[in-house]
This record gives sequence, C-alpha cells and structure tokens, in this order.
Amino acid sequence: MPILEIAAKFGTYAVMAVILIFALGVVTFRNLFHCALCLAAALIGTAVIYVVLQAEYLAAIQILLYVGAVVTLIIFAIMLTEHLAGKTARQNNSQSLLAIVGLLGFVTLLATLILKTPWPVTPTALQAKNSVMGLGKALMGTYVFPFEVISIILIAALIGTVVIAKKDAPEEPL
Amino acid sequence: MIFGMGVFKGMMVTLKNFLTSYVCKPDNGGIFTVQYPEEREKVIENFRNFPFLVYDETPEKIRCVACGICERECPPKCIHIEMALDAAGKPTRKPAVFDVDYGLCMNCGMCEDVCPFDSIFMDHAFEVTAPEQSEGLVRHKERLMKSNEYFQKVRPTLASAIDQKRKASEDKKKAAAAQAPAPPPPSAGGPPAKQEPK
Amino acid sequence: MIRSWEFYVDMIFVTAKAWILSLLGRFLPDWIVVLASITISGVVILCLGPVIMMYLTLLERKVIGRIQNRYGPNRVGKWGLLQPIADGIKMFTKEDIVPANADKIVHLLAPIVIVVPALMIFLVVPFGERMTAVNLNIGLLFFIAVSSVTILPIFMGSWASRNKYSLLGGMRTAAQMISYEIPMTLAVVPAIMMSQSLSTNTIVLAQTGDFDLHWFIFTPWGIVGFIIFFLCATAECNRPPFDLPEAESELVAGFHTEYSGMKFALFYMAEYMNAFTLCGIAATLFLGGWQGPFLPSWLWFFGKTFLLICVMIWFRGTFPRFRVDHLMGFAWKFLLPLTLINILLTALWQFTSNLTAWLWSILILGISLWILVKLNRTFVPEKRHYPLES
Amino acid sequence: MIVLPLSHILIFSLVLFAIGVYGALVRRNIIGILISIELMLNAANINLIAFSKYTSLSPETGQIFALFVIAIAATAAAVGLAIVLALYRVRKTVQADEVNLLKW
Repeated sequence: MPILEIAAKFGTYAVMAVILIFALGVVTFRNLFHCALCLAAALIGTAVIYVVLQAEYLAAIQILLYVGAVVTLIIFAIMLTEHLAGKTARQNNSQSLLAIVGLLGFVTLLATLILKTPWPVTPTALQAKNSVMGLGKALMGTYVFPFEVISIILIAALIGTVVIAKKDAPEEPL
Repeated sequence: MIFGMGVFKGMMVTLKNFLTSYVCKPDNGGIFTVQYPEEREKVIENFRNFPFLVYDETPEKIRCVACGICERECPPKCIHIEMALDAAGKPTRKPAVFDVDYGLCMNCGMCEDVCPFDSIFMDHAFEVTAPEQSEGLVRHKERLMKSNEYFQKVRPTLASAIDQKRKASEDKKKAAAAQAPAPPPPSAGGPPAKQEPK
Repeated sequence: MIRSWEFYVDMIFVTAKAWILSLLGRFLPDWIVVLASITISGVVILCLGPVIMMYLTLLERKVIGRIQNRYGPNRVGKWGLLQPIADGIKMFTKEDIVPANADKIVHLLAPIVIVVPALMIFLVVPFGERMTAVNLNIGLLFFIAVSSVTILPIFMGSWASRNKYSLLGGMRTAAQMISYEIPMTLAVVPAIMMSQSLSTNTIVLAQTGDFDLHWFIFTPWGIVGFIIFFLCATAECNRPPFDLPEAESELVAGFHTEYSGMKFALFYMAEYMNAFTLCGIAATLFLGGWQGPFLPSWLWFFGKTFLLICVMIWFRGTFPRFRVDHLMGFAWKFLLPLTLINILLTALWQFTSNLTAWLWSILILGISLWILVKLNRTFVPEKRHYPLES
Repeated sequence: MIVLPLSHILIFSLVLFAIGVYGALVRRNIIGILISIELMLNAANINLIAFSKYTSLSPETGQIFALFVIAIAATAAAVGLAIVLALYRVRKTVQADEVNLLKW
C-alpha cells in the first residue's frame, strides 16, 4: 500500500516540523509556564518519532517519565517561584545574537558533515524486530552494571533532593 | 481487632441502606421521599398558611366589617383595608378594598387571633405562585373571600366551634331583642364577643 | 466449519465490522479499507466514551440516591433514563465564562486536552475476544503512560484560571496523581510477571483455565495487587474518598472552579471516562478481562467493569474525604511497601503455586501488614510547654 | 516500517539540539535553562535510537542508553529544581545572572 506509506512518511516530517516549532516556543516564550507546556508538546512529538523508529517501549517511557514526571516537576518549580499574575521579567540575556550566529555556524557545519558521511545503514538491521523482552534481557544481562549504577544514582538523587529542598527546622524557642 | 475492619463496617452500613431502600417500607429503612406533585402528604388540620376571609351564604354576606384591627395588628403590615361608602358617602361597614400581600405575609396568624368578627382565618393554601413578585402576590378581596363551607372543609374543628359560638350569640341577641324590642340595634353585626380562637 | 450460535453471539461486533469491510473491499482500493477499519474503530470508541460517561453519571446519581434513601433522578424519561441528555442540553446552553485575567488560550486548551488521554486509553482496553481496538505489544505501558499525561491539562486549567482555589486544587491533583501512579504501576507488575507480556490481550489470555475462571484474583498476589490497583485507580481519577483536588468544602471545586458550560462538562467527561477505563483495566488485569463461562465475552467484560464502577460509587457513598497528609502517607508509607512485598509474593508463586505457597503468602502478608500498621501508627506529638504559660 | 533516510533524522535532531543550546545560552531564568537542557537530552536520545535502528548494532543497545539518559534527565531535573527552590528561598530570585557570586 504505497499511498499509506507515503502518507505516513509525510506525517512523520510534519511531526518533526511541529516538534521544531514547539522547541522554538520553548526557548522564546516569555512566560515560563507556556515554555513548559511547549516542552511537553515537543516531548510527546518526540515519542511519536520513537514510535516511527520502532521503539514503542521507549516512546511510552518517554511520555511516562518526561511528560508525567519531569514536566510536572518543572511546572511545580515554576509555580513555586514565579509570581503568579505579576509581569514576567526580561527572560533573555544579551548573548542572543551571538548565540544565534554561533549556532547557525554549528548547524551548517554539522549538517554538511551528516549529509556527506556515507552512513553504514544495513537493511538487516532495518528489518530486525526488537521486542520488549529482548530489551529487558539486555538490561538484565549485558547492561546490568550500568543499570545498577543508575539505581544508585537515583537513590543518591532522591536523598539529595530531599535534603536540599527541605526547609531548615525552625529554631527552638528559647 | 483487625486493621481496616471499620472500613468494611461502614461499607456494610451503606450497602444495607442501598438494599433496604428497594425492599422496605418507609418507616423501617425504605425511601420516605414523597413524590410531590403526584403524591401528597395529608395536610394536618392545624396547618395555617395565609389568611382568607369567610362569608356566610353569599359573598354579599361577608363577615368582615372593615374595622381595621387586623390591619393595625399585622406585624409585617401586609393588610390594606378601605371601608366601602354608600351613595350618601356614609360608611357601610363593609370592606371596599381588602388586600393581603402574600409576599409580605409571614403566616403569624395574628389577624385570626385579633379579629372580633370571626371573619379572617388562616388557610391551607401553600401552592401560591405568581408570575411577578410585587403585584402578583397581592390578593384582592374577590380572591380572598371563601365560603363558610370551605372553612368547614379545611379546618372542621375550629369552624364548627366558631359556628356554634356565633349561633349562641345570635340566639342570645334574639332573646334580648324579644325581651326589649324598643331600642333597635344600631348595627347589623352582633355585639363584639370576645372570641377564643382555639 | 460449523460453529455454535454462542460463537456468533460472542463475535457479533467483530463479524459486523468484518462484513462492512468486505463490502467496502469489493469496490474500493485496499488503503481505503484500512482507513475505514481505523475509522470504524475510532468512531465506535468516540461514541462509546461519551455515552458511557453520560450513563455513568446517571448510575452514580441513582446509586448514591439509594444509599442515602432517596430516589435518584426519575423525572426525565422512564426511570430518569433521559436525564443525561437533559443535562447535556443544559451544559451546551450555559454561558461560557472566562475570567478577565485568565490565560485565555491555555484556559481554552485545558478541557480539550484532558479528553484526549481519556479517550486514548480506550484503545488498549480489550472489550471482548478480538475486540481490542489496537493490540499494542506495550498495551499496559501505553495505558500507564497516557494516564500520566492527565496531570498536564489539570495543571493548565488550574494555572490559566488565575484563581487561588484552582491553583491549590491543581497542585494537590499533581501531588496526588504522581504519588498514586507509583503504587499503581508497581501493582500492575505482578500481572506482567505472570503473563510475561505487556499486551492487554495476552494478559487476558494468560488467565484461561477450567471454566475460564483461572483469574489472577484467585491467587494471593492477585488479591493484594487488585486491591492496591483499585485503590490507586480511585485516587487516579480523583473520586471520593480521594477527591482532594476538588474538595468542595475547602477548594470550591478545585481546578475547575473557573470553568462553566461545555468546558466544565469536558472535565467531567474525562473524569468519568477515566473511571470507566481504569475499572476496565483492573478487570482485565486481575478479574480475567472478558474471560468467563457461558456468557459472551463482551458481556463478561462490561459486567465486571460495571461491578467495579459500582464499588467506586459505593466508596463515594460511604467514605468521607481523606486529609491531605493522610492521603500522601497512605500512598508512600503503606501502599508502596505493600506493592514491593506483593512482587516478592509473585516470585514465590511463580515457583510453587500450591497450598504451601498460599500459606507462605498469607504468612508474609500478615507479618508485613502488621509491621506496616505498627510503623504507620499515628504519631501523637508531646504537648509543648511554653515558659510563658507557667 | 516507514523508511526515512537516516540523515534526515540526524539533521532534525541536530536542529533540536541547537535550539536547546540556544535556550541554555540565552535564558536568564534557571528553570528556563533546565527546560532547554531537557530539549538537548531529548535530541541526543533521538540520535541514539536512530543509530541503533539503522546500523548493524543490536537494536537494544541504543534504546537502553536512551533509557539511561531518560533516567539521568529525570534525576537532573529533580536535583536541579530542588536547588532552584533552595536558591529561591534564600535569594528570592531565579535569574542566573543575579546569583553569580557563588555564595550566599
């Protein structure tokens, strides 16, 4: 069914464009809450790209962790620090122009490199089906050491976060 | 005492309520809602709501003499009375205007208590609606007047007591008239008898 | 091949769809048939969601009424069956009020966005044999991921309203939903472990057995997992006794204080559709989904789901609202350790599934419950003595 | 499966990464910088998955590294936001150029 495939292909490009628009929104909006919402939209779009790349498990994890947890955390932080209805202050510093110029150079350089490199794309890898079970086996077999390290980092981050964010105990009344 | 049993106890209570609402009579756990427009609770006899005027046989023989006592005594001042004048401009001891503003009336029953002519009584009417608040709820004399039969129907005990009393005073007056016919009574109504409302 | 009439009753919807598609396939190209197949499933789900929501409100009002010794709504139509339609008309004709200082676009987007995850979860719910809209191989993870997105529109609505009650309600919702998502996800893990799959269909198929009654709930870990999952599901869709986000007595209506008319109805709709899908997933995971003797599969599924919804309504009719600190403590200090112990029990069951395992499970559960209750006992602070008092 | 050329995906993720870098360079608000860093990590994740899908490595490798990146990103967000909250409590500001003393 070539029509459906072509439609899906252009759909993917459309999703990419939408992600880039939302990403621009993330870095340009003055209101941080809108930035966070754009980030959520961009992350959901990325999950769609993951599905296109046949990484459904990663897509679900992406939505679960990024949209469900990280964006929520960020919004929490915004709510706790911003003044709700107050005027938003100037959000950008004076490096804007410099950054744009530098990044344009960076992007053109890397893009030409990417286009000129003959990528070793293998048709067998494209056909290969990766299952959630294989992922779990790899996680518990080959990559068990980084997995454990990650869990230690998570514990450390958990404790550290609690310690940092905790209010100091009120001083005892004399 | 197992942890969490209170939760189940509470749930059993609501479950029992749920089931009994289908099977039981209203007095032991069933639904006691009255589906109002179709089903009605019987209005008890001593229920009193909004005053009305009693006439005897015909609407011309209204008991009210427009003395204005109720108008004075009414706490929210919802009664307005004007006495009728005959062609010569003499007061006729009949009300020309008798308005009760149901929007103001607070159903105290003071008018019923103070009326010396057994004329104004509290009604059973509670479905009083009007399309508009200020004028619509003002009841004029024509709608306020209700026959003695109606009074007998809604509050039989009080109505028959009042009738007996009026009959007794009529008899007494007749007897007095028979004894001394010379001075004609100046008024159509009897001497204001001190009435007991109950 | 001759099949019994029961098969045809069971497959009535599947056969209907296949018949329509074959009819279309006679004179249309293949890709239109594929699109038509997607459209049929989508339209069915899009219609099913709101209809279920409407009649759930009616069911809830009826049952709550009976619990409180009242008739529920019974004026519009026979037994009040048209009441949801009357409510819908009322909602449509209400004025749409937007606060003057509100963030207009986000305020508009929030109720629209909240319906999307609620409808998307319907995709992976197996309504009957071969009646899953999309048989994803990560179905359960999809469900967890999509249901976690629900926090976002609630935040949007609460923030855009510029109202302190909305903001407090939104903060509470986020805290509560994140907290209860963790034990919910962990309560699902035993079912995944035993069926060795994330696909909802495969999980249902793993529960086949004699009389189709080999459900996961008839195992020690199944009971514990089911209870934890169901409690977390009740908290996830903000239903009483976990309705802190919209606690009327303190927050007016929580995050949807500033919404009226159809926007409010959309929030309401999302809540009820979430309740339905969460009950459906609970039935799928632990009550055998569409498995069951004698009756057609879709009837079994809807029966189980509505039973669970009735239990939710029963909760609402029974329990007063939690206190915020109790709510969070319940999730983190009680349900979370219990789910971890439950995963241990599942591992035990994987190796020995017999009476001994039952006894061991009950022993472990009893001890851990006792310890948890002891550790969670309410802490009564010492009475403070201030020097000025004496 | 939809076959996109690998280079298109790579350029897409490059642009996404560049936008993230721009945000991280330009933003004054620390939370804004954190958000931009999330974008950059996201672009890196796309690359990881695309490479493991298209080249002859085993398909799990890139996905597992993406998983690790997601986990690290979550911890980074949590710790970073805790620091932001602590900073806000002490200095009543979250603008990066106002806290350049490295002490308080």
